[in-house]
Parts: sequence; structure tokens; C-alpha cells
Amino acid sequence: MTENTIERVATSTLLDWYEQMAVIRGTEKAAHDLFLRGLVKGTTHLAAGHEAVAVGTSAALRPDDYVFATYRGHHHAIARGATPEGCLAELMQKATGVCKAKGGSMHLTQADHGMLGSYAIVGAHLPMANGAAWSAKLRGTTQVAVAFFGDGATNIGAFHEALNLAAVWKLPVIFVCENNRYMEYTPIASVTSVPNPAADRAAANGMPGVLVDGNDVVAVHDTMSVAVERARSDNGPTVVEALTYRHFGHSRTDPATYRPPEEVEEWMARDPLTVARQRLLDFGASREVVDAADARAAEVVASASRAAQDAPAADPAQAFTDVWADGGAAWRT
Amino acid sequence: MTENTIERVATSTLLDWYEQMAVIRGTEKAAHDLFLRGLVKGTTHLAAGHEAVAVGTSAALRPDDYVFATYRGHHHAIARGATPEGCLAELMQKATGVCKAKGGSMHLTQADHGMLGSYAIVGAHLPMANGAAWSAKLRGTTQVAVAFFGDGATNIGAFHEALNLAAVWKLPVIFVCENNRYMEYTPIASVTSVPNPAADRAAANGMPGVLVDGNDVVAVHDTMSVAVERARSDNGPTVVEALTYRHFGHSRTDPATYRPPEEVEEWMARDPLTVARQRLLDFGASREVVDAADARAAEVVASASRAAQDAPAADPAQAFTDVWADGGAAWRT
Amino acid sequence: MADLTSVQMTTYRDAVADGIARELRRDPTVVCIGEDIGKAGGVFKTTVGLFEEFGAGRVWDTPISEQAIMGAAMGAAMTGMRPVAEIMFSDFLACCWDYLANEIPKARYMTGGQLTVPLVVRTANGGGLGFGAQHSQSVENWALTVPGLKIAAPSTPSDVVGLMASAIRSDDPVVFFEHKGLFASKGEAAPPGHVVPLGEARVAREGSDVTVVALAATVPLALAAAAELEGDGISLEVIDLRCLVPLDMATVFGSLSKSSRLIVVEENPYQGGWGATVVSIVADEGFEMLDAPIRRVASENVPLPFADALEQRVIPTVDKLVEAVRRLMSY
Amino acid sequence: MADLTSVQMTTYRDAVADGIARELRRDPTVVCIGEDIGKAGGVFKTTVGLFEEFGAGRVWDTPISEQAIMGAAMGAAMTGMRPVAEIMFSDFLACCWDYLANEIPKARYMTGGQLTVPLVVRTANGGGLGFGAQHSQSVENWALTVPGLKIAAPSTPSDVVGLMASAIRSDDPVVFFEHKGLFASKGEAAPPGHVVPLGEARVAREGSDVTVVALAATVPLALAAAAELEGDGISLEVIDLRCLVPLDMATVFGSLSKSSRLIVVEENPYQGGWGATVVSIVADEGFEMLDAPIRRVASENVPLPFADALEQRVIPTVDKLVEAVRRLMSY
Ligand SMILES: Cc1ncc(C[n+]2csc(CCOP(=O)(O)OP(=O)(O)O)c2C)c(N)n1
Ligand SMILES: Cc1ncc(C[n+]2csc(CCOP(=O)(O)OP(=O)(O)O)c2C)c(N)n1
Ligand SMILES: [Mg+2]
Ligand SMILES: [Mg+2]
Repeated sequence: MTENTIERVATSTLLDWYEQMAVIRGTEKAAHDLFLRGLVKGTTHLAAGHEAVAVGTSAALRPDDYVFATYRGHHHAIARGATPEGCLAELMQKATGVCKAKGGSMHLTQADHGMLGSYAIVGAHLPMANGAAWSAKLRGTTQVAVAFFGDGATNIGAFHEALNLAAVWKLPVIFVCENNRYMEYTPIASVTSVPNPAADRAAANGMPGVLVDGNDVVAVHDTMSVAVERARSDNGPTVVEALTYRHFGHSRTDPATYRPPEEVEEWMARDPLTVARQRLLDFGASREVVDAADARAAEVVASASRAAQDAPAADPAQAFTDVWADGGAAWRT
Repeated sequence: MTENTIERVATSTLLDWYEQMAVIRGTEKAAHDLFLRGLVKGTTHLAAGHEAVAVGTSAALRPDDYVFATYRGHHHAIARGATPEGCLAELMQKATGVCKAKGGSMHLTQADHGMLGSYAIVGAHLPMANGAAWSAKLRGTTQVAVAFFGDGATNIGAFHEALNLAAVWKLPVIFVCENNRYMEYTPIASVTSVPNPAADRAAANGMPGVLVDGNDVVAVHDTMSVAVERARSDNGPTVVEALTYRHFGHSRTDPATYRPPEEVEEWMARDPLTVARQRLLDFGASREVVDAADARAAEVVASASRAAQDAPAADPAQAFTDVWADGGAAWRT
Repeated sequence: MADLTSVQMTTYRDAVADGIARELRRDPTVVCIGEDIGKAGGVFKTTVGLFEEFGAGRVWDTPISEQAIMGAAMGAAMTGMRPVAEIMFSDFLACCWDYLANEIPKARYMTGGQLTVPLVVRTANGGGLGFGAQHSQSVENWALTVPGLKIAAPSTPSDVVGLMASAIRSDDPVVFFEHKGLFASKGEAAPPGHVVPLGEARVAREGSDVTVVALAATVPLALAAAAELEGDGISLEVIDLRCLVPLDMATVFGSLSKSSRLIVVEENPYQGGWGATVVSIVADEGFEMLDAPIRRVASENVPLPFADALEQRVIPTVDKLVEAVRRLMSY
Repeated sequence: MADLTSVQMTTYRDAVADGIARELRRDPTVVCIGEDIGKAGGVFKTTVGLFEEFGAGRVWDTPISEQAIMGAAMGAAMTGMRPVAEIMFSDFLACCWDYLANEIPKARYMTGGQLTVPLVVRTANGGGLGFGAQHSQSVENWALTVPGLKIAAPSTPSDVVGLMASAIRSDDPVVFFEHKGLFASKGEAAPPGHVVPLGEARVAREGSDVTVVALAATVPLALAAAAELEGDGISLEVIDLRCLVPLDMATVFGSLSKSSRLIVVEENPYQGGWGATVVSIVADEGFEMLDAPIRRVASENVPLPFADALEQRVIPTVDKLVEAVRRLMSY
């Protein structure tokens, strides 16, 4: 399939994906730097290393499709149209943050682009993705919904309930596991009863389960395209398990010393940006063209970071808005 | 295997199982009659039709093994040593009830026989059975734990979490699904993504899943013996799905009109008592011997029912005991 | 006295189905989801007729998957639907508590207002029927611990319909507690177009000596106590809160300004019960209105026992309230 | 003044691991279970060293399966073990709420005393660290809604150790709330054999004008307010409840008999917060002791916002308490 793919994807398309990935990578690095400078508060879970999953999937979706992500969701927010500036501003507690600085890193959301939120309770959003898919079916649109989640999420009850209902109702939903081999610090293999935590559970709920190289944006795109087509044509849900790796620790306080150095090295060599860059060169793209994409991405991120830093701090009065749909927070007379 | 079995089980053993099943059946009928006479209060979920699962399993267990049941658990309580009198007294709100009339039909328990409770929140007790099995492992006994549950319970999250942990920790636990084809009133097939709701999910958690004729006490015994042996020799958990049928509706208020008459007829013809009786006769047991077992069972039940009716009503003061291990209910100074 | 010939009576149980049906007719985005709610008409027969009238496209039977139910409702609510999800017994809210505690009430806030979650969670609440420890709890106080949920708990058939209309039309998530002990009770049927706004208490009976604040099944209980105490010349004002959030303290204070004496009667356990929140507001803002201690008649702090005689010791009863009123009057 | 040279100081965080380790040493039936608690030493580093000292047979890493964790702990507790289960953030109690609400606290009662469930559920509770809506809640009030659970929430390192000993030795289930905001705080280390009984409040500071009832992180907050108000000549008596169940009202009433003024400072939201239960007891039994309204300084009734400046508006602060005391003193 990879062979076919290489012929099918236009170089310009791949270059575009590459640039999107570079923007995400740059934003994650900026977040890390700003954290080290004390400008990013709270906790962050960087997705550097996971970019191909986000970009490859987004490329297979329609603008009106829905996605749901986890606390490790910066990449999905950006891939679906949130600006690096809006994301960094959110992390820096600025009024211009995508969630008005009320959500923070773990809850990036860009609803007007169908990015219906990042959820920080493991597994909770899989059933929500069902709900969006069910709604699409009820309203007779052909939208699909995607839930992204980690390997660790496959051992929680909501995962099982979501898969079963999706299959029974033949919902246009795709469950995309970003298997990065670890929960927080514990290797997933040490607490999971099957080798492929997501894909190996698909059959238990009567749906296909597919493994894909999550560091190859083209492979992700192609695999997702099949799953999306299946969902859109009312043939039901799919589990996709993308094998990938995170470049940073679990969260900002984690140096990730529990990972064997050889393993880290091996995966770093398969950095999704490296893989895509190599493929671009193989396609005949010039080094200059690829470098130019890098430069554009760097400029986008740099100006986003500046703008976010310059933005006004969140207004404390916002603590009392947005509880209710009327905008307020009144709970009694 | 059935062939082998027929040779292996002694007639006297099968007669004993038959009599136990007859006692359970009689107790369920008594509960039903007492309910119609207004003497049994609250709700009841009769297990008539499921007797072979309880008796066949108990026969495969050691007295010090653990079992956990659902709100439909009279048969398991009795098979594990609760007396029909204690159970009927519980249902009739008598001081002599197995739970002092504080639990009721849904919570029959006989802890001193390893029957560690009946639980009325679907699925909740599967993880508890893991806990008892884990404890056995920690204490270095070779006890095993069994969780009985319905087909409906296989779609709840706790089921999945329990199976995964049991497999990862290789716990001496057996998950026994009593698949009677319905949740309350909804056919399980209409809300489940695989044909065999329990057995088809075993592989997703790396353990064997076995189907068994749940109306054949010998088949249940043999299948369970294999699973118990596996668990006891530290080879891990098993899912056993026993196909069976309930003779009454879901609970006392349900006439079960949603079941096709042909289906009911077919299953009634395969009543576990009929199956066992026929096998006894095939073994060469005389009709008189089997009838005598029926008569003994009837007498046990009749005297249990009388004794339960004659027992004193539960003491209202018991409302304020047994919250804490010191016997009391004090929550403040 | 009302002209009884023209008043149509109905049960609380039928009012539930009626209330939902009216909204299903009004608004095509309303959709029902739950266990056994379709052909079976619900375990409590509170959805009887919906499947027949509206079909499988509007009334969805689910597996026993409380998390999947709530998640589906939530996802659909943020994408244009108005789901009405049934959790059979309120005790089972514990099986999907994450959705009620962490997801549904916070989605709007933590996205800075990007998401709207207009859904209703209906559930059968309360004890008194001998269902035991895991099927008898009153758990409206669980919902009260969570900012971001509206909470309705009607006591009459017409309030069921009127509050259901408001709940389903609300753009905020509403937890709707139907009391099991009231299903068979009768009352006036709701007129066409009947709507009761969320957050408006009702004076169920006027009186002057003691203000009794009640909710759901404790409303008829309080009215029965009021009738009994009338003979002693003690006049109770009974307030049916109808909602816990929004909480109509104005009506409570209005009553208290006459009576200067307050008793809250609730089915929640005393520890952590909703009455404590009402009392704490009065003990602060209404301190000067009070002529006597504030009392709560709540459930005892033990699990719900099975046997009727024990359960009556645990939950509030008319006798307990009458006794509490008498003691308060002799303060 | 204490002899500082002989007093050993430690952090609240280290005290947690110390408290558990002492019991692991004492009693072979004690066993730990939770996510990342083994080799990793816990996400909050509150189990550091346990895996190394006691090994994989006593300290068990689990999958992300909160229900499986609680169920395993419960099943083991009824069969001879004393499990100490960690639920990483208290918000995640929502993912296994059924076990805390319906199973663990009721097993003994509904079996007529046949089962005993001696387990501890430890969890990191509370806000103030910018963790946002799903990782910052104070949910001890959830546990308070459930009769049958004991509830501890220490505020100092030595209380962590002393209450941990009591919790693990208790034959009743105990929910043990460790406050995230206190992990880095320091205090005297607990002496060997240190045990603090469940249900005994501590007078953290003696005073005469206002009784301030606090818990966990609001204890140092109240002490800071007391220090600030001392300058104004206002004397606060600060009571650290230490447990919500058993609830030591005797100590509260003892203080109130001096002060006649009460403020409860809690991190729970005002609606449904534990302070309301304390207030309702005082508004009943202590009515005649009161010279002024009872006030609560609680969290606002909104989800926890991410940004620090917003979060400070929502949770109790020293300033808010100082202001509340001043207003009360001028009543
Ligand atoms: C229900 C629940 N339990 C525990 C946690 C704490 N937690 C946050 S992330 C995480 C690890 C998740 O691992 P995985 O699903 O593999 O995702 P990854 O972080 O690797 O992307 C854990 C245990 C949580 N947020 N929710
Ligand atoms: C979590 C939960 N959801 C719903 C219920 C209500 N309920 C009780 S029994 C039942 C059907 C269970 O079906 P199954 O597991 O097949 O067991 P059976 O009754 O057929 O023995 C349901 C839905 C419950 N008790 N717990
Ligand atoms: Mg992972
Ligand atoms: Mg069934």
C-alpha cells in the first residue's frame, strides 16, 4: 500500500502536510520554551512526535467533520484550524486564548472548525464522538466523527462501551489510538492483555481494527481515508491504531527516564518530520523547497509566539461567565 | 466431551445435583407464590431455568472458593450453602433472613460459604471477583473466584476493565456469563456487536472464551472444572458463556410478553431439570429414585417456607446497625 | 373549589411520557435514548407510547452502557440535537458520574463558551418502595455538588410536564429527577402548552407558623403533615422548591418573613443533603428573620435497608415531620 | 518554643509515602494498588520508595482502569487484605463512583454485617495549581453524600502519617484526601508509632472572637488569615476538622461556646459543600450560642478555570477569609 501511496500523493500535497507538521512541531517547542521561561503555567502534554497522526487524519477529513482529542491535543487543535497564536495564548493565560484561558492546555477547542474539544479524563470522549456521529446520522448529513486517544485509554471501560454502541448503531465514527507505548510512565505492554491495545479489541466489537505507521503522514492519510469512506458511506466504525512516540515526557514535569535510550533513539530516527522530509526528497522535491517550508513554519510560530506574549492577560471577571448558555453563572435568587 | 462426561459422572453425583436444582427450583416457585400472596415485598428476579449454571459450577468448586452473583442470585446463594429458609426469610423481611432483611432478594449473601454477595449494579462485581482472586494469590492459597453475570453485563465498562486486569495479573478468576438472551426486556442481540456477548470478547483480553450448554448441569460442571483447574494452577482467567433461559419474566412485574412463544417453548422443553432427569433415567436410575429426590426437595422447600413465614419480622432497630465494623452507625459527636 | 368535572386527572407516571411526547412533537431535534425505553415503554412505564408514535429514529434503545448513553447524549447535544437520556435508577448515575460531574457541566465553561450542551438526563429517584440499598437513593444532592448542572425534581403531574418542557428547551444541561414513589400518584393534567420555568418554587400551601421547604416526594409528605397539624391549630406554609438549581431562595425568604421558623424536609441523607445548603443560606442571610433553630428532617446517615419497617426508620415520614414541627413550635 | 534542633521537618508529600510505608512494614496484609505508583513512585511522588522497599508483591501498578482498581481493592478487602488504592486525581473518583457510592459503603450494611471492607482510597484533591476544570476539584463533599464512608483530609505532614495509620488499620472504608496544594508544604515529621484517631478535630490555633472551621488546604489559609487579623486585634480560633466522617462537632461547639461566631472555610463549591452540613448542625443545635449569622467562605459555583487569576477568584483565599471575618466582626 505504501508503494501505491507514494505514487498517489502529489508532491505539493505532501509538502503542505509537511509544513503543517512543522508548524505543530514548532508550536510544541515554543510551548516548551515558554514553559521553561515561566510563561506557560499549569500542566502541558506536548504532542511532538505525534504530528503525522493529526495531519494525516485531518487531510482525510472534510471541514465539517468532527474530532475529539485528549489533554495531549495541541496537534489536533492546530491540524483542525486552531491558530498557534490562539493555542499559545491559551497556555499563557491570555484573554486571546482559544478558550479565553478558562480551559488551558488540556482543553484546547476550536468548535467552529469541528474540533469539539480536548478532554482530560481518559476515555471519556470516545462516547462523545459516538454522539456526534449519531447526531450526523440523525440529521442526515454525511459527517463523520473521529476520537483520538492514547494506548492507555484502551483499558478503561468507556472505550469498550463506545466501541460496542458504535458497532450496534453502525455509527460514522473512527476510533484513532495514538499508541506511543506508554501511559504516563508505565509501559502499556505491562498492563495490557493484548499486544495491540486498540486494534486487537476491534473484533470484540465487530469492527475492523487496523494498525498503521503513525509516524508516516502518508500512511496515516491513506488508512484514515479508507476508514472515513467506510464511515461516510454508512458502513460503520473502524478502529485505527497508529504506532507513534512522544518526543518529550508525559507532561512538563516528566524527564521520561523510564524509556530505554535505544528505544528513544530508534523512534527519534523515525521522527515524522524526518520521514516526510525524506519522502519529499525521494519524490524529487528540492532541499530548498523543503527548507522554505520549514522557514515559513518557523515564521508562523515565531510571530504566533510574539503575538501571544503581547496579548492581554485573561480578565479575572471571565471566571463568572460561560457557565450557562445565557453567558452567566447565576445559580440562585 | 459430553460422551466422556456421561461415563465420568456417577449416577449418585448427578442425582445429588438434580436434587439441589430441584431445591432451587422449588425455592424460586415458593418465592413466586409468596409474592402472589403479598408476603414477599420489594422486587425479585427469579433464576428458575438457570439452576444448572449454579449447581454445575458449585460442584466444580472447593468450599473455600469465592463466588459473586447478581440481583438474580438466589440459585447461587443456595448452591453455595445458603438455606432456602434463610433466603425466603430475607425476601419476607424476617429477622432470620440471611442479611437480617437489610439486603433483600437482590443482595443475598452467605459469606461463611464464600458466597460474597449479590450485587444489583450491573457489572460492578466482576472487578470485585478479581479482587478476591488477587487476594487469594497474595495470601498464597489456591482459592479461585467466580463472577456470575448476565449477557447484558457484557456491554458495560466494568466488564472490560475486569477482563483486562484479570489477564494481566493472571488472576485465578472465572467470568461466567449466564446468557439468557435478554437484558430486562430488550433482546441482547439487538444491542450487542457480537453474537456471543461474553465468549466473543475473551480474545480481546487474551484469555480463552468457552460456550457451554447452560441447561446441562454436567456440561457446566465439566467446562467449569477445566476453567477452575486452569485458574487454580495459576494459568489465568477464563470466560465461560452458559446459554440458558429464564422461566419467569425479568422481575416480578414482568410477564415477559416480548419473548416469542416458540422460543419460550423450545427452552422450556430444555428445562435443566428435565435434561438432568432424562440423563438420570438414561444412566439407569429408576423413576422412583428420581421422584424420591423431587419429594425430598419439595419437603425441604415446604418446611423452609413454613419456617420463614413463622419467623419473627425484622427488628426496625436493625436499621441502625452494621454501618460500621463496630456494629454501629455513629457519624458524628 | 375547582370544577372537578372539567379537570382532567392523570398520573405522575403518564405525565412523564406526556411531557416528553409534547416536546418530541414540537421539535424534531429532540431524541430519546436509554435502556428498555423503546418498545418496552421503560422499566417504569414512563416512556409508554413514544416508540409507537415517534418510531425508532427518535426513541433509541441502548445496551447497558451508562457511559455510552451519556456520552452519546453529550456529543449529540453539542452538534445540534436535544437528547433526553434516561438513566433507569438514579443510583446508576454513579456508573456515568464522570459525565455528570466532569464533562457535561464543564464543557461550555472550559471552552470559553464554544460548546453548548442542551440535554436532559431523566432518572427515577428515591426510596420507600423496598428496593434496597442500590435502588432507593435520593441523589439530587450528588448533582448539587456540581456547578453547571440545572436540577429539577417535580412533585405533581402538571409540574412534570411543565418542567420537562423547560428542561428540554433549556440550552443548559438539566438533571431531571422523577420520584419512584410518586409515579402512581394522581393530579391535574397539564393544559396544552404548559411550561414551568426552571428555578421558580411554588407555594404548595399557604400558612403562617412554620415554613416547610420540600422537594419531590417530601411535598405530599409535608402537605399531609400540614393537614394533620391543622387540627392542632398549627399552620404550615409548604414550599415546593421544584428545582435545586436555579434555587429560588426569594420564595423561601418571602415565606420566612411571615413564619420566622424553618424546617427543611428532604430525602437526602442528613450528611451532605441539599437541605444543608438551603439552611446555610438562611443561617447567613436570614439570620435576623429567625425566631428558632433551623431544623432538617432528612434521611438517616445509613444505607437504605430493604425491609419496609427498617426503611421507614431511615427516610422522612409524615410522623417525623409532625413531631419536628411540634418540637419547633414549643421552642 | 520547640527545640528546633531536635525537630525533624518533612514535606506533606514525603509524609504520605512514610505513612504508607510504616503500615506496609507493620502488617503484611497491607498492599498498594494504583496507576504509576510502583517504579515511577506516583505521579505526585507520594509513593516514592515503596516499590523499592516492598517489591512488586506489595505495590501493584495498574492499567488506567479506575473501576478495576476499586473493585480489586474491594474484593481483596473482603477476603483478608487491607488494600490502599490510589485514584490519581480526586476528579477521577467520578470514573469509579459506583464503587464509592453504591458498593464499598453498603456491602457491610446490606449483608447484615457479613462483609467487612477495610480499605483506603487515597486521592490527590483540590485546586490552586492551574490544572483546570477536570483536575482541580475538591470533592470530599461527594464522599460526604454517602453514608458508610469515613473521610480524612489532613493538613500537616504529621497528621498525614497519623491519619494514614488509623485509616489503614480501620476496619471501615476510608477515603483519604491528600491536598495537591499542600504536597510541597513542610511541617514536623511524625514520631514513631504516631497515630491520629479518625474523627478528632484539632484546634490549630486558639482564639476567642471567631471560630473558623477549616479542612486540608484551608487550614494554613485560615492560619494565615488569623496572623493577619491579629494585627487588628481580632482573635481567630482555627479548627482543623481533619475528618468529615466521623465529624467532630463537639470540638466545634466547644469553640463556639467561647466565640459565638462561626465561619466555615472550605474549598468545595458553596452549593453542596461540606460546610453546609456543619452549618446546618450549628443552626439547629447551636442556635442559642450564636451572636451573628453563620458565614461560609467556599468556592464559587462555577467550574475551576485554568488561568491563575481566574482560579483565585473562584477558590477561597486568605483575603476572602480576612474580609469575611471583618464583616462578621462588624455585624
Ligand atoms: C480516568 C483517568 N485516569 C487517569 C488519568 C491520569 N492520566 C492522564 S494521562 C494518563 C496516561 C494516558 O496514557 P495514554 O492513554 O497512552 O495517552 P498518552 O498520554 O500516552 O498520549 C493518565 C494515567 C486521567 N486523566 N484520567
Ligand atoms: C448499571 C446498571 N444499569 C442498569 C440496571 C438495570 N437493570 C437491572 S437488570 C438489567 C438487565 C440485565 O440483563 P442481564 O445482564 O442479561 O442479566 P439478566 O437479568 O438477564 O439475568 C438491567 C438493565 C442496573 N441494575 N445496573
Ligand atoms: Mg500512551
Ligand atoms: Mg440476560
